[in-house]
Amino acid sequence: MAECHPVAFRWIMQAKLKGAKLIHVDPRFTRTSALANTYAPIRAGTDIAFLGGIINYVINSKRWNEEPFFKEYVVNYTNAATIIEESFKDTEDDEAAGRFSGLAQYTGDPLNGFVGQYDNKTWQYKGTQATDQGRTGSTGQSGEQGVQSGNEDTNLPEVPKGPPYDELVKSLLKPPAQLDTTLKDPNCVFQLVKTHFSRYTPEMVQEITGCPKEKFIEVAETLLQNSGPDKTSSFAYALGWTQHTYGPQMISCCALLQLLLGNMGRPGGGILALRGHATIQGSTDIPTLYHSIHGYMPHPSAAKGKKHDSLNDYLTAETLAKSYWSNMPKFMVSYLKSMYGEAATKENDFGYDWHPKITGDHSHMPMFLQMMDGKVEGMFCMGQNPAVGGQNARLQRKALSKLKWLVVKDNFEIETAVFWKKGSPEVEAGELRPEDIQTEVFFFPSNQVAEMDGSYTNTQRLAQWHNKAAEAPGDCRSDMWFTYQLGKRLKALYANSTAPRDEGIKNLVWDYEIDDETAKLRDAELQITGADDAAKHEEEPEGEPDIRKIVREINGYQSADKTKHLANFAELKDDGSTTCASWIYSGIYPAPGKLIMNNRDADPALSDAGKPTLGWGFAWPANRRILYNRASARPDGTPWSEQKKLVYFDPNLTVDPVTKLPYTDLKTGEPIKGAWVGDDVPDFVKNKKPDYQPPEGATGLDAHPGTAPFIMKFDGKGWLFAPTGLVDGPLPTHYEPVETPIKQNRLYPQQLHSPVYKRWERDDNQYAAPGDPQYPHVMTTYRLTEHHLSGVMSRWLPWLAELQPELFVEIGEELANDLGIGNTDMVRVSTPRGSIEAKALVTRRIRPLTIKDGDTDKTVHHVGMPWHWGWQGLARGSVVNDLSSLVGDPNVAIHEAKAFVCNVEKA
Amino acid sequence: MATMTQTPARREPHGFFTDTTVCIGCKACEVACKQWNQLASETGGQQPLSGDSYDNTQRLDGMNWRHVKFIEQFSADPQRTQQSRWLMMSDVCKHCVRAGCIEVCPTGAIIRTEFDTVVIQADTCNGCRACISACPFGVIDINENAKVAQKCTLCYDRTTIGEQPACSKACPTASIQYGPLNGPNGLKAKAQERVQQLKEQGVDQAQLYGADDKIVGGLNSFYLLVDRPQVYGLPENPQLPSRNLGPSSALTTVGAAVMGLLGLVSLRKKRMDHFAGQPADRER
Amino acid sequence: MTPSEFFTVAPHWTWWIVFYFFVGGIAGGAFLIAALLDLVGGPEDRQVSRMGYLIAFPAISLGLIFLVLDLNQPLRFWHMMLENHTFMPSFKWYSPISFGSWIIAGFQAFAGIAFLAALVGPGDKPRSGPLRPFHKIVYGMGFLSKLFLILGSIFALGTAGYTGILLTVTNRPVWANTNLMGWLFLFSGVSTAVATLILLGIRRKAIGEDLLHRLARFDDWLLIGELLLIVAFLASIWEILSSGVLPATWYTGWGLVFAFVVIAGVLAPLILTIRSRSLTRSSATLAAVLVLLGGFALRLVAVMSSETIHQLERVAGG
Amino acid sequence: MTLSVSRRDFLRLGGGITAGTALAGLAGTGADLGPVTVRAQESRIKDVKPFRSVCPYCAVGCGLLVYTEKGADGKNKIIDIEGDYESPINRGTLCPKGAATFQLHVNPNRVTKVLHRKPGATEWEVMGLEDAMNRVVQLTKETRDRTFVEKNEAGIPVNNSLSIFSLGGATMDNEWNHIQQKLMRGLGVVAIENQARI
Repeated sequence: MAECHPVAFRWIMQAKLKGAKLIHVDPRFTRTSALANTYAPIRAGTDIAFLGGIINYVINSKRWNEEPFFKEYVVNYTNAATIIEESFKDTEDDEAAGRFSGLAQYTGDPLNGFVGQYDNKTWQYKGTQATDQGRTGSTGQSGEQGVQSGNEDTNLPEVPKGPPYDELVKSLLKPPAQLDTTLKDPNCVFQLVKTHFSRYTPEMVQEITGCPKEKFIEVAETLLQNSGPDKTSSFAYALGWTQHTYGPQMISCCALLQLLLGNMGRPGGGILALRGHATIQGSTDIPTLYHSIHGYMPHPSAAKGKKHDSLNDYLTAETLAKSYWSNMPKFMVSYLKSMYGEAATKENDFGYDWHPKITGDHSHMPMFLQMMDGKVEGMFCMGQNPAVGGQNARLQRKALSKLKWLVVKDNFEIETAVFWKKGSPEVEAGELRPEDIQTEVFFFPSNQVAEMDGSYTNTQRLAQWHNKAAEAPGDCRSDMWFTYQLGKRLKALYANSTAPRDEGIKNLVWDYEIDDETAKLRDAELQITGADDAAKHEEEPEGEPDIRKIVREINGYQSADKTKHLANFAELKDDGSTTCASWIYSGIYPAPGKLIMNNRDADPALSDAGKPTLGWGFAWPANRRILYNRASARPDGTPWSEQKKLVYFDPNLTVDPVTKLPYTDLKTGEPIKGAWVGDDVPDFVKNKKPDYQPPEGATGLDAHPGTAPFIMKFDGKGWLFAPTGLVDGPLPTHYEPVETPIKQNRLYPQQLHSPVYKRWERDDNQYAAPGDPQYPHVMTTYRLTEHHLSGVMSRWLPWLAELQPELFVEIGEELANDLGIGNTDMVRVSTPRGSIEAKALVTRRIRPLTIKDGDTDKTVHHVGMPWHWGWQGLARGSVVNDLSSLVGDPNVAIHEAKAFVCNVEKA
Repeated sequence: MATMTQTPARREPHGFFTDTTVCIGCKACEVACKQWNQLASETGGQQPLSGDSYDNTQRLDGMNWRHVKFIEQFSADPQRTQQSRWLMMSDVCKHCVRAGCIEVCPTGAIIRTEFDTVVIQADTCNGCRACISACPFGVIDINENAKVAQKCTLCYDRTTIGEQPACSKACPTASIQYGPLNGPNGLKAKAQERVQQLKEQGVDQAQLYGADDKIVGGLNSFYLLVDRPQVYGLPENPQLPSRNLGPSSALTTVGAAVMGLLGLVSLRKKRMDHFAGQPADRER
Repeated sequence: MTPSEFFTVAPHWTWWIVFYFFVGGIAGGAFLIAALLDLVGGPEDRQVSRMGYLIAFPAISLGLIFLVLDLNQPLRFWHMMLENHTFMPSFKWYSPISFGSWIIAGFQAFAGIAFLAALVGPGDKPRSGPLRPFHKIVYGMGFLSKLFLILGSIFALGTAGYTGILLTVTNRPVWANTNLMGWLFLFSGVSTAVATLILLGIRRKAIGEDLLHRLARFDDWLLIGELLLIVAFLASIWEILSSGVLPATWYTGWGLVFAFVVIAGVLAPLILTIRSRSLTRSSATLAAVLVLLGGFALRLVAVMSSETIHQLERVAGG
Repeated sequence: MTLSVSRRDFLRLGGGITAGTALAGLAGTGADLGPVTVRAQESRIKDVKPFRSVCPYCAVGCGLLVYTEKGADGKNKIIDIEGDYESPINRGTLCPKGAATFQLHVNPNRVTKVLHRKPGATEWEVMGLEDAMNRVVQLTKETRDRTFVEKNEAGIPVNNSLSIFSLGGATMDNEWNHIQQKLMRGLGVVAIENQARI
């Protein structure tokens, strides 16, 4: 965290100065470790063994079993008490086979790379069925993996057609889950979790991860002592967890642990993902990602096992009768209205049939394989540098040469834009000749952040507005300008096309022209904020779109009158009367002139006191800062403790402290007494009493009791056990990385790798065999504080380039001595994909780890390389990602560049 | 020599307290300093890897007024059990209470500001480089752009308009703190508290470097260290150059006197020879 | 504890400074000897003293040119003496370069006058012409001329000696560890001046036997002094030599040059001239050349041995 | 356009707007060691109202203040970018990358012309912005129309083209992400990806 998010680490240091314990678990001793109270070394790729060990330690500990808080939290707020189908088989069954029930051969499109496929019928809650959409848009669901859930209900009532869609939602109701709140039933989730992790003992953790047993126990004990009613512990992670063929399972293993420790939904608890780009959160919310459309709704799919043929089919497949997702029809219809505007009517399912469908896994890696096989002709590469950042970068650069045309937009002449030119590794090695490369390449120079208006959403879901301060030089244009002009000119060409396939583009709403309405929007802002920079009417470069109209479309407005912005997503309707691109962002622009993202009036002392600063920017949804914060109060609505008070139920409150309006029942109009209040926006129905019990046949949030904090899950509970949502198992299980230095998985001897992951074995993407003596060392890639990702925003800046001028390989002193390598000697690092040279940085910060391969001890050395360098820019070096491979996790097709194997020798 | 410029009202001495125990080696101070003072990068990132842990700046000079040091202290055993520590520290001009550079500067370019900090005036300095040889901490050097000696100015242009220096403002973990030095909530009081807190937590080597007057009269930019100063590359008993002025001048004057006598004695024409008219004992 | 001087940075005083020290020493020494010859020498010494005056001024002017060229801002050389914002004279008694600048300025004045006087030559009084007043000052005014020569000699000694003080008033290893640098530069400087006058005198046959003997004897005393000073100097920097911080190459490199200074620059000329009875012109010339070489080498090693010591990053420990 | 940054350029790089900010204009005296009046070099941000902005680097979202002055051409010129004291996220602090944001804007290595490479060419050529846009529009439409699939074999409408791939978005504004994914999906391009998956 101190390495790549130093300013976030500020608050960790403030906590440490107040006595907090900082634990850092990492294969390398980094700048974060330097400030940690406890540093635990770990073999790259074995985090589930480590976390599973803590779960096992916690469940069997005296404190967890005697302190009433833990059981009260787990029974009420998690699905620990839920009974699972008897037919469910855990990885421990059949002499620890290492597989769950329901594993089958994958028969779908080979391009999707699945090595196996689960059918999660046997993972369901006993006697009920969670529809297959666990609301995590994953390639498994929206992609090519047919995931049917629950017992085949053949006699489904004919699903009525909306709008309104209330009937449709009602038709999806399923019987409630069966519970055993004593947590004794052998098939209840708690017992399944207990047996699943029973063999993750401290000794096993040492044998798998190489972390000394005492150090592991110190970590587990510290976490346990610092959780409870008056104390919370929190986790922060980055791509060290994400980039594995079981990345999502690693992160859900942490969620499982934090639920057991009662840290979810509470101040100073939870899990914080430290994301790496200014608005990577924004680009997954407003997704330039193939598998989902706005607000985490799955992208309409025509893959086998998915029934999205019509809008009704889509809503039936993806809507949950219970939880806030019951409003899916409102979100989807409003989204379609934002796409096709007036042309989207009730009669034509709001233009659903014009909307494209995905037909499989169109993620980064498969697309580059398609490109390599000549099936992709054109590419837009906007502010990304796959020639350096892409896995198996040599394959990706060669694939680029198969394109007919490539449009790159960035600030500097990045490697991706000049893969064809002298200087690129392939051209230098003679593998490609510029004359043979037929790609037509365009480079459009870009504005930088202070040269345009716009917003970023940070890693805490906080959207903040950046105000334009100066003009960009020369032909640099904003990214908005490029896409707006592309759309405007394309629509002009399609204007009078009569072909049915052009209906979509013809009806696409593209009214972002700067006109007098723009001036009105800006003047409204001037009256409220008085900030002159916001109301600056300097003329924008010719052809620039009006960005406030785009924000209005994201926020949503009454379809009939654009000046009536939606206050928040509660106003969404499913009859087309409301237009809103992103339901989760609704509320960022509640009225002309009220650009909440540009709010900068929070009292900074609040953040010093660790309290949410609601007046600064806008955090979706509805400016809530800590999600599921109902869990920060006891089931009866009172705070768990005075120290950890956040949101609680005030039974005799009659007037809303924020809006100063009396609470009234919407349906009946009578005044109501009692509401949820606190330092954060409550993540709960405002006036629902803690002891509320849902009536029979209720849908949406009415179907949840007053003690259900997890309002997005259909059972309102935090999931220790995931019956659906993840395609590679309901419980996190330790498997070895695809390229591992050992031949046998210590926990599950017959199951070395995850039974379900994405593997693309081809001659230009070969994998090292497990325990391959040619590639004995564990390789991991990572980032440095001084550079930014593929180096585009740091290697061209002298002030940053001089701080870390050259690529280096971090090698432990022991390995360096074995290989006779001195500090700053040139070494060659090689993997089955390729080899590169770099200077060795010999250090004792990396230590050899002793693990077990089968029953024999084995010493494993880690080799680390920061991957920022490329052959362009001021600071130049080899492309480290030439070494990594194309391999993916089955849920989100993320690669495994955090843990693979390599060989090192003196160059 | 009286001068025409009048002396401003002296204000509370200000300076830096750098608590190295919370420094995360992120180098924000190095970049923020270069951004504010518009200092160019000598190599622009095209220099070789230093091989000295994550420190590729290597030292303070005319172009680098901030320099973050990395000191890896790990025991040789594979588990690094005896010692496992990575010290980091942001080095800067110490703005000494008794400044060696001011003592030797012949042109008056180096002055003492009303904040009791030390600043080199770029338009007065003629690059004689005496200050470089005099600085006990090796902080000053020639700025290739400006062709004069330069070093940290403690953001004299910012502090006069009430702004914080660029580096202390940028430091994420408040390892670099700026403010008045003395007084109940001055930096020195805070530093003492912090040392106390660390000692209670078992860091018994926690010490302040330059908070008292033992080191060249005290450092307006002083440090909290957890190891001997020379492990951080700081001299343990830095001296003022003027310590040698007296004895050196005295000995040289004695030498001159001896020289004079020797000259007189040796070169004196023999009186008798002169009067006697015989040539000196040329034949012998 | 590692000596603190190793944590400092070298000021890049290199060749210009070495040359300046060398010619500065000769200039100061030449004037001094010339003045002494005029004060206590005989009439036949006039030829050599005239040569002294003719050397002193050009030498110190050449030295000043080296100094100005060494500045990073040569055009601002006047900042040494005038404060550039107020144009008021600036004199810092505790800054060797500051009071050094005034000393050189003073000396240049004296040497300049003596030079102009020497142009005419000691003997005949110039009837008229611009040089007459100078000649009068140096040669013609009896007691006042003696006063002029004495004051000039003091500035000459200052010029030859202040450079040593300058090096000690720093924090650099070797320089700051001793206080003898001034005295050493003084003796070595005047010794090189004597050698220069002997060489010129012999070549221009302006030097009689007796004067040659007296100069040689003066030089012997200087060389003996230098020898003692060198021993004391080495003792004073023992802390640096024994610190174990310096690389072996430092010892072998500068040690060799230092040995040359001692053996060839001091001992050899001493041996050649100590038995003044058998002093021949050729041995005197050889001795003079050796003294000059030794003088230059001494300044080279004095400056460069410290200049080439890089800042010590840190001391392992903890 | 080869990278023409010679060593001299770097030296000037930082000095872009030096104009003596580094204490050029101060006076002083030579005589005593006491404090002296100095004509404090005017701080270039004195009485300047900054624009509020956000750091473009990582996802922590530190607040930035962008100070500008009127350039020779009358337009705003960026003279200083530093942390925003009032932001509860960073309280005025920054990391090295955030602190270097100024040099992301003021940097001679920035490309300021549209570059075009013909198939088989070995060098770039400079191209007009309008010509380049129209050429890209033409290529996009031609590829999309030729490879568009209306229905799959099962007769279900898919309306997509897998021959165009849109990559990027995590470093671009939310508003751009919206109109880019909207335009692509309007055209039927479904292969849309960004750095979230790398």
